[in-house]
Amino acid sequence: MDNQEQLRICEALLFASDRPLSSIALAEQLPEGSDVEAILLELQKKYQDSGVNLVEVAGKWMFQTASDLAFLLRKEQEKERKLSRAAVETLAIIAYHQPVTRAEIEDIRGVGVSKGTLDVLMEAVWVRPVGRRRTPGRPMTYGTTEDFLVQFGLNSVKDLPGLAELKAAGFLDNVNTARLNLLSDEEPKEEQPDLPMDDDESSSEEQVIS
Amino acid sequence: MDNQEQLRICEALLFASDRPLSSIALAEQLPEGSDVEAILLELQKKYQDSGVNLVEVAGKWMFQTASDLAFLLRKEQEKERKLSRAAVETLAIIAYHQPVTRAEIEDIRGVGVSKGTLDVLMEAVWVRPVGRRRTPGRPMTYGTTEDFLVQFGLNSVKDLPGLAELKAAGFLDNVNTARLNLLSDEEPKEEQPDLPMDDDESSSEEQVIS
Amino acid sequence: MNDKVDSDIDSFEMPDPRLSRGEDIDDEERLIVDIEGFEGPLDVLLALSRTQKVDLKQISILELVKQYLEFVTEARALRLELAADYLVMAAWLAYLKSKLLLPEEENDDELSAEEMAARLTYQLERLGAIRERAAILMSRNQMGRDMFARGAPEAVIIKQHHTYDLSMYELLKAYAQHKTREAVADIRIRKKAVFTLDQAIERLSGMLGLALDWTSLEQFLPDDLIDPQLIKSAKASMFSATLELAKVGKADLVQKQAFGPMFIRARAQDNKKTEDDN
Repeated sequence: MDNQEQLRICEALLFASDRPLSSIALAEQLPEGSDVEAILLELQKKYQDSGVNLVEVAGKWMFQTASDLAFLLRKEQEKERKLSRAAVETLAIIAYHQPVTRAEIEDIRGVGVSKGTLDVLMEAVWVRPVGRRRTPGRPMTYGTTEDFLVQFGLNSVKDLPGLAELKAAGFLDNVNTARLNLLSDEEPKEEQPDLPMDDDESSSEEQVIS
Repeated sequence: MDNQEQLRICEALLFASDRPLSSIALAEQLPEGSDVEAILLELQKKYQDSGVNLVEVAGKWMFQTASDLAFLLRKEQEKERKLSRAAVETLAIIAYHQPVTRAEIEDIRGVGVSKGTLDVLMEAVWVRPVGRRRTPGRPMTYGTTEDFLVQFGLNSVKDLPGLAELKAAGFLDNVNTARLNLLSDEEPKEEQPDLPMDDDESSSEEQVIS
Repeated sequence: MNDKVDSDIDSFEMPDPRLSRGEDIDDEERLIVDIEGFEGPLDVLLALSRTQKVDLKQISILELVKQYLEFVTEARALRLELAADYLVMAAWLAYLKSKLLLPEEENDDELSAEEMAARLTYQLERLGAIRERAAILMSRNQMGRDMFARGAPEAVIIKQHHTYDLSMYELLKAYAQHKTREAVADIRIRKKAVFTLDQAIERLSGMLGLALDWTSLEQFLPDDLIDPQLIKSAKASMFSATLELAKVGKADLVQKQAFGPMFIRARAQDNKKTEDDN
């Protein structure tokens, strides 16, 4: 294995590693007697004017963005957060049952829906208020957004798999087949269309969002 | 900003990311009028003999370790997803025939799609529902994801190995699960586009939530 | 296509590794293939057709039919559990075979034997072709196995990701789990309409004092029952109750004929035992 090849291997290992690597760890991947230190210095030189530099931190080596390009990096390490189970389920219910009021979500889930759960979903711009139910108190109804469709690569919420399809795809494994009839998709509600958010009575008829 | 600086910025952005980046996204970080494509090609050339290469996958760009080092790196982190034969075959059918319904997959394989096949592929984020066929029952169709392309180093599904031969041999013709006589001169049914909901006439019912 | 890929495909396709190595298995043994290794009749047919060592386009359908029928016969002789679709395929192939052997009849409604055979060949070829592609696909360099992305990605402003990370799979899983829970929560076992033995004994004991002469069992039945299920249950329990009371010496029973009405009366303390059980 020539020197160039050893350099390439170190380069690949350092690139793919999720933590800084010691020269000893790198040496283990190279033929015996390889001069790892020399290879690392050569690699460092190769990258010195690049957008990425090879740096030595606490005796270990790693690639990192050149310091003069730090402006490209996000200031605070904003890690993607995981949604809570309740939030995912609420999102799923809104997606399948929209437009749906908070009380209806609670009814479907069998547990209360905290304000925080809906807030999180709205903050993620996956859920938004879509109108008001024509029932006493005119409760607000929720639906999914364009961002939701983009996130899941859907053309429309109608593209979400139905229960039979979920079952066929193996999602409903634990459900006894005999009980599948209980799992029929919800019947569309025979109900007056929701009021649009602007409460404009005259135009409300055409604004059915199903 | 000179050309070298633009190259460094692209280099830093691509190197820092573990996902492919589109040239449009890269262009947003460069001065207006920058020739991103030219920069990317220059960058690709710069790295062509390195242990890390700039590759075009899923229509986007990303750095990854050189494929000729696979043998050496594999022992470093070996975590191959072990897919069942049925899952592998189903994945191939979805990849080559997409968008494809479950019934069509079953027709090609001659057996039912067992549970834990589609959901395993969906869990791996290689496969996703892509829409509904405009045929009775409006069956759900499946297609592959960007992750699939990245996984197998493909720029697009058009680059699937042996796609042209399959097509030439007539194996990608409409899989019509209802049609018995494949040899009759009957015109292959004009494949209706999978339902993109927005062009539907019955707008109030089909309205895409936006 | 090189040999390596070829053998990849073979080992991918062949449930019995010996089949891929060729014919060093004698005919008889070759048929005793582990049925578990196959995924349905088409799978078996494809494996069998491979043993003909010719291009699938040129396989002898008659030979294939013969092999398949032998395979099924063998499997049944070994009492291997064959799913119904294997037998359906066997019947279809037997029909195809007879059609192929008999002179062609003019019949527009039905497929000709050649057309049927061609369709089968097409299906086998198509499955064979997709398997080849599957093997080639899996033997490609794969991300995370053969090549690697940046191991320690840095957050760059270019990533316009959502604050929250959620996949389609997770969304569907959540809905499915909700539905599963809902199904479980919905199980309601209807309370069975039962007239218990204790109730019956209590009722009978109380009523026997009023009936000093032989009285038909029917008359002891509660008359306020409407639910047929409950009436049945009451009859059974009352009958058991009479046996119970007779056993402890509180009642006498008589039944004149099989399935005839049963009469009961309270036993006087000094009465001799005249129990007449059925």
